[in-house]
Amino acid sequence: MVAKPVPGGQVVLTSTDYIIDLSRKYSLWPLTFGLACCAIEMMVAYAGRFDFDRFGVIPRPSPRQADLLLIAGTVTKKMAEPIVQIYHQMPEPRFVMAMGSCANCGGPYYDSYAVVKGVDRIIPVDIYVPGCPPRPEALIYAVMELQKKIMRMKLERTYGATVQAEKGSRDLTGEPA
Amino acid sequence: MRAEPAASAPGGEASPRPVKAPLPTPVLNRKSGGRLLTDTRFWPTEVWKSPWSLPRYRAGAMWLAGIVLGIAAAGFAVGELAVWAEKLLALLGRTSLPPAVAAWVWVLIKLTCVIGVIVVNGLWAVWWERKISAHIQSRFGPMYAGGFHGWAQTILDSIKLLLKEDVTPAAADQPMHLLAPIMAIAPCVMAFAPVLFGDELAAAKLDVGVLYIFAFASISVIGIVMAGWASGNKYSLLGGLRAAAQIVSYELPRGFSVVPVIMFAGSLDLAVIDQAQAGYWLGFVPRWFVFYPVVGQLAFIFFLIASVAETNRTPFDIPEAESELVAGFHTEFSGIKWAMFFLMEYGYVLLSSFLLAVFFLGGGAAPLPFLDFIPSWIWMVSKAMLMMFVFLWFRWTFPRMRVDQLMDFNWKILLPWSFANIGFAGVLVYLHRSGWGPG
Amino acid sequence: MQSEELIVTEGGLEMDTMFVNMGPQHPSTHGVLRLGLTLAGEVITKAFPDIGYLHRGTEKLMETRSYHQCVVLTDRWDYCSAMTNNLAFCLSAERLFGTQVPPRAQALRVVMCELNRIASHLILLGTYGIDIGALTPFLYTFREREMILDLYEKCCGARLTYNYIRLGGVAADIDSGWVAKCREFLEFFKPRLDEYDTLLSFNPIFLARTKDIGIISKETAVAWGLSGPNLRGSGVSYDVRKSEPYCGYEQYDFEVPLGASGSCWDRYFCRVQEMRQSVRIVEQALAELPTGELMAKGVPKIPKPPAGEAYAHVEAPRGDLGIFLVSDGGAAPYRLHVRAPCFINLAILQEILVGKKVADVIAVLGSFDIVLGEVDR
Amino acid sequence: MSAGADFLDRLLAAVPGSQADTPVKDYPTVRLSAPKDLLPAARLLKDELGFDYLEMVTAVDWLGPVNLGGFVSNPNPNPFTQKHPGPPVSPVAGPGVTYRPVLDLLWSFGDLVKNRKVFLRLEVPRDRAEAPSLTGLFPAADWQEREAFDLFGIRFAGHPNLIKILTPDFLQGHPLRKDYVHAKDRYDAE
Repeated sequence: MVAKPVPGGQVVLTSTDYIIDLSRKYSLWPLTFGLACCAIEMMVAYAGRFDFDRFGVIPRPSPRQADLLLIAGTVTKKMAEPIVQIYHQMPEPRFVMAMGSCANCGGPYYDSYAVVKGVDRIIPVDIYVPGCPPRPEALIYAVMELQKKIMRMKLERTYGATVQAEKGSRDLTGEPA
Repeated sequence: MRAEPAASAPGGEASPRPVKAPLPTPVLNRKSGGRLLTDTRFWPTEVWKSPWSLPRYRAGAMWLAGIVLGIAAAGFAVGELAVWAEKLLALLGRTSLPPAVAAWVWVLIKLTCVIGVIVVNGLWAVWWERKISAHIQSRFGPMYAGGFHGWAQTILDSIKLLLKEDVTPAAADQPMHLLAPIMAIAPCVMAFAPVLFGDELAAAKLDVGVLYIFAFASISVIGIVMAGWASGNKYSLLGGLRAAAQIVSYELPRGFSVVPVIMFAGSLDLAVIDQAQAGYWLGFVPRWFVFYPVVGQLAFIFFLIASVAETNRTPFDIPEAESELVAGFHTEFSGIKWAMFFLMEYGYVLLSSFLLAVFFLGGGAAPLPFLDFIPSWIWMVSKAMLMMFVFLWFRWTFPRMRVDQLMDFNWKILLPWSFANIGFAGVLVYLHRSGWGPG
Repeated sequence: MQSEELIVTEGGLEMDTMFVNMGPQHPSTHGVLRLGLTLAGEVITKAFPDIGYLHRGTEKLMETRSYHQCVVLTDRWDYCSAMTNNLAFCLSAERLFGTQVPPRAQALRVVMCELNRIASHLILLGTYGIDIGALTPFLYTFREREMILDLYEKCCGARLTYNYIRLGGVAADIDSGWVAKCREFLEFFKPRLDEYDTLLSFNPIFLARTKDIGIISKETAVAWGLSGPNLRGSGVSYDVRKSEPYCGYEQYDFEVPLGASGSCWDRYFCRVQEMRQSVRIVEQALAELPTGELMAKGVPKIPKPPAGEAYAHVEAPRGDLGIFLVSDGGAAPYRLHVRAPCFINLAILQEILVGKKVADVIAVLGSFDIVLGEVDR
Repeated sequence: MSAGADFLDRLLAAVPGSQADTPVKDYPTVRLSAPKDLLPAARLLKDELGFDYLEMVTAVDWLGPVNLGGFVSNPNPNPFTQKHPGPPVSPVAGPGVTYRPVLDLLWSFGDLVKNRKVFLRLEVPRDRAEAPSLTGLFPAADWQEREAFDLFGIRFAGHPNLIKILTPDFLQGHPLRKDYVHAKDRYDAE
């Protein structure tokens, strides 16, 4: 039994939780899905110098086999509906990472007529990565934060972002509401 | 970034300027011995005399040597255990079990061994491929998943895949969607029956071994086409049809390139083929079929190319071409169903490398006379791993061929040449029969 | 656009077509481009590229931004080569103001833009290899690109969106260590280019996939308004650095590589040779780097240019990037139009893709090297 | 540009209602008087004068300073920052510029061989913005005219498929017009 100190109280993880979380933590398969400038920094994170493969992060082309939806770039209104469709095509447990200030809150296009001001208006988000574009090290740090969050998930609540949808994406502890 | 405070400027100058507060000492990178972060930036232009001068290079070499010796030591240990297998069989025989039940229990034991080999190979080959591809591409492969060099990476992958939600798309043909992975993996496991793991170490001693293997190996194409059709997705339909065209047409050169081997060995039984390659010419050249003058090399190359095409690997991986058809025939499969297709691919890679080892590299026979003391199954496994390395190495160096180029290559080059090769083999056998050919 | 009608192929065979959506999320559309392909078997009968999935309306936003703030938004057009976007906007605004940029700033602009051209072509080399199926060149080209990004970080602080070329000059100076580091990179990079030739350019399977695929004749290339390596791949020698030299390009001698037949391979190989020319330009520019100050005098905080119009265009890695700027004397540009080379190069796909196979679509699309940020602005 | 100016005189002579206009920062420009002059001028440029490279098709809306209703920024959820100060630069009318309800179209033709460039201009009333389409002569104009239609609402007569190209399907109105006011849709709610 492993007791994890977590903001807002203790979370007791049984050993099966620990093994399942460990397996989800080390095989986070993102979708090859780049929108704008952040996609180039994401590609650099997959490339040789900041190797994502060290964490077991391998880009998968099809949403059916992906666990992590990495929104790398500006979410425009014309692209919003396909993003929601892709999110619902991904099997549970799925996680969403908003990369870059355009995906977090609209960024430099805060007053544009064609941009959705932040991807959390359309799908629940687990991790926000600040920066425009964020450095590859920041992206890797965000993945490590997501891995810490996965380690706190309990068995009966093993779906990631969807849980947040009911309680708003700010609550990280996974405690019953 | 001037680290020293302004006060240390030369005293003589009348400094009307207020003394600035000294700059805070920068955060030093503890791990790299306190040097500034920017200095640790490493450019590949730094050329050093020789790699051996680097301590971490020597440490890596020591680790590698340790692992190889460990495997050899494990080989000896298991070698002794093989003796126990006879005692276990005898025990089964003497117990009060009726002979039929004893035979069935023995078949079950062999079956679990074969399935165990395929599954363990699935885990090992995926990890090995990710490490090989990483080091080919000048990066590290999985490093942190379970300790030293990410050894637990594929185990954790498979646990996660087991627990993924099993998505069956609405447009899919439900029963076919479920049946497709089964139809893909089952023939692969059955095809492993006559495969030789050592001199006499085979699950089933069939005198039509080669025919049996090729018959079952081509059933899984039905599973792939079923997957392509059942997932209701236009990309997977295209991928499935491409797979049907490619695998069926590459079955032919694969079969015909083995005919010279059968002509030399005189029988379809893998054990006989293996025995035919024991012994040495002129004392040190092993009598393997790959060293037969012209026929051996050609047959080896054709069989290798056809096997690469059979297992849908680059440069022939058009059925699941990542850049064209999103993920080919297994676009709509998630979780364990997708893992079945992955297991099938690596199962066929293992099967092809074992066949290459048996047919052409004298499975079980030591390359040099004085190395005979090492047990035969270690030679077989090491040759198979060598061949699997070639399969994995192809994937990261060749671009992908287009569908019609692939078909042209097969029907216009590979097949005619394998027929010609059978002709050369006939000439060789005739020369051998009339007294002075090789072998 | 579901068109499932029957078509009769030239062999008199009746085939029904299938509409495939190479949708906004596809591993090899280099971003969010949707290709509506009507397939008969594997052959394409009709292609309809649908763009706008990354349209952020920057031309509208710039009507309420001051000139210094607009430079920031220009980085996000062609995000693989942000330096040339800055340069195009600043040249057009300086023509409007009539300011004269000091010689050191001009030389620094040339050095930065040529390094950016190398970095942008390296991205193409890597991703085009992945499109054709060779996964390894991507890693090698990005390893070299990382070295260029280190150089940019040392002098302008950012890796991708530099905001380095400002109105009237350049934001920061380079120290002596930078020139030595840049020369070290150039020495390391030259043999790498020959390595890419053996690895990818002359690989028989790569040649078979790209040699005579997607051939564009000179007339169609000019009629469709292509520019940059796509135009020079068809043999039309039009390079803005030679035809209308800006920032002192007439001092450096370099050739303009031309393709032979306008096939995918020619467009690709034009870019590989252009990288060699860029290395030559950077070496010449670093050899006699003039000294002096970096910014022109008298550029106010909130510049209000006299009413008028200006057009300046620059040889961006993807083509002829032009900025048409209209000012009504106010603090913000009254109207700014971007002549985006990728947007115009992409239009030819409707005609080129007909009759090709699905695998050729990826080869042709990759050889055009489009960046969706510039296509949709 | 005096050396290449001979083509200007031939163009001005051939096209009736055209006269030389203030150059767009040292490129020769010709202002046409009526939409029907465009096709003959373009055909003349392409066939006789060798300008076979259409570079740019764009427009300028001279109605007046831009209406801030076209910019929509959602309220800042962070309660601690002060109220959003609005756009950084309030667009005030500059001196000496006459605003008029007109869309000023601009075509840019280039000659790659002799390295010359000429701009054609045409003023079109805002309410029924009509212009002939050049896709017959120059296929390059196809997408640029669709973009001008999408962002300005200029109907190009004779264009094969004049539909939206950049803005989302549910966006009402033409964004780059100065009097464009953004109608809130479901993504701009709350």
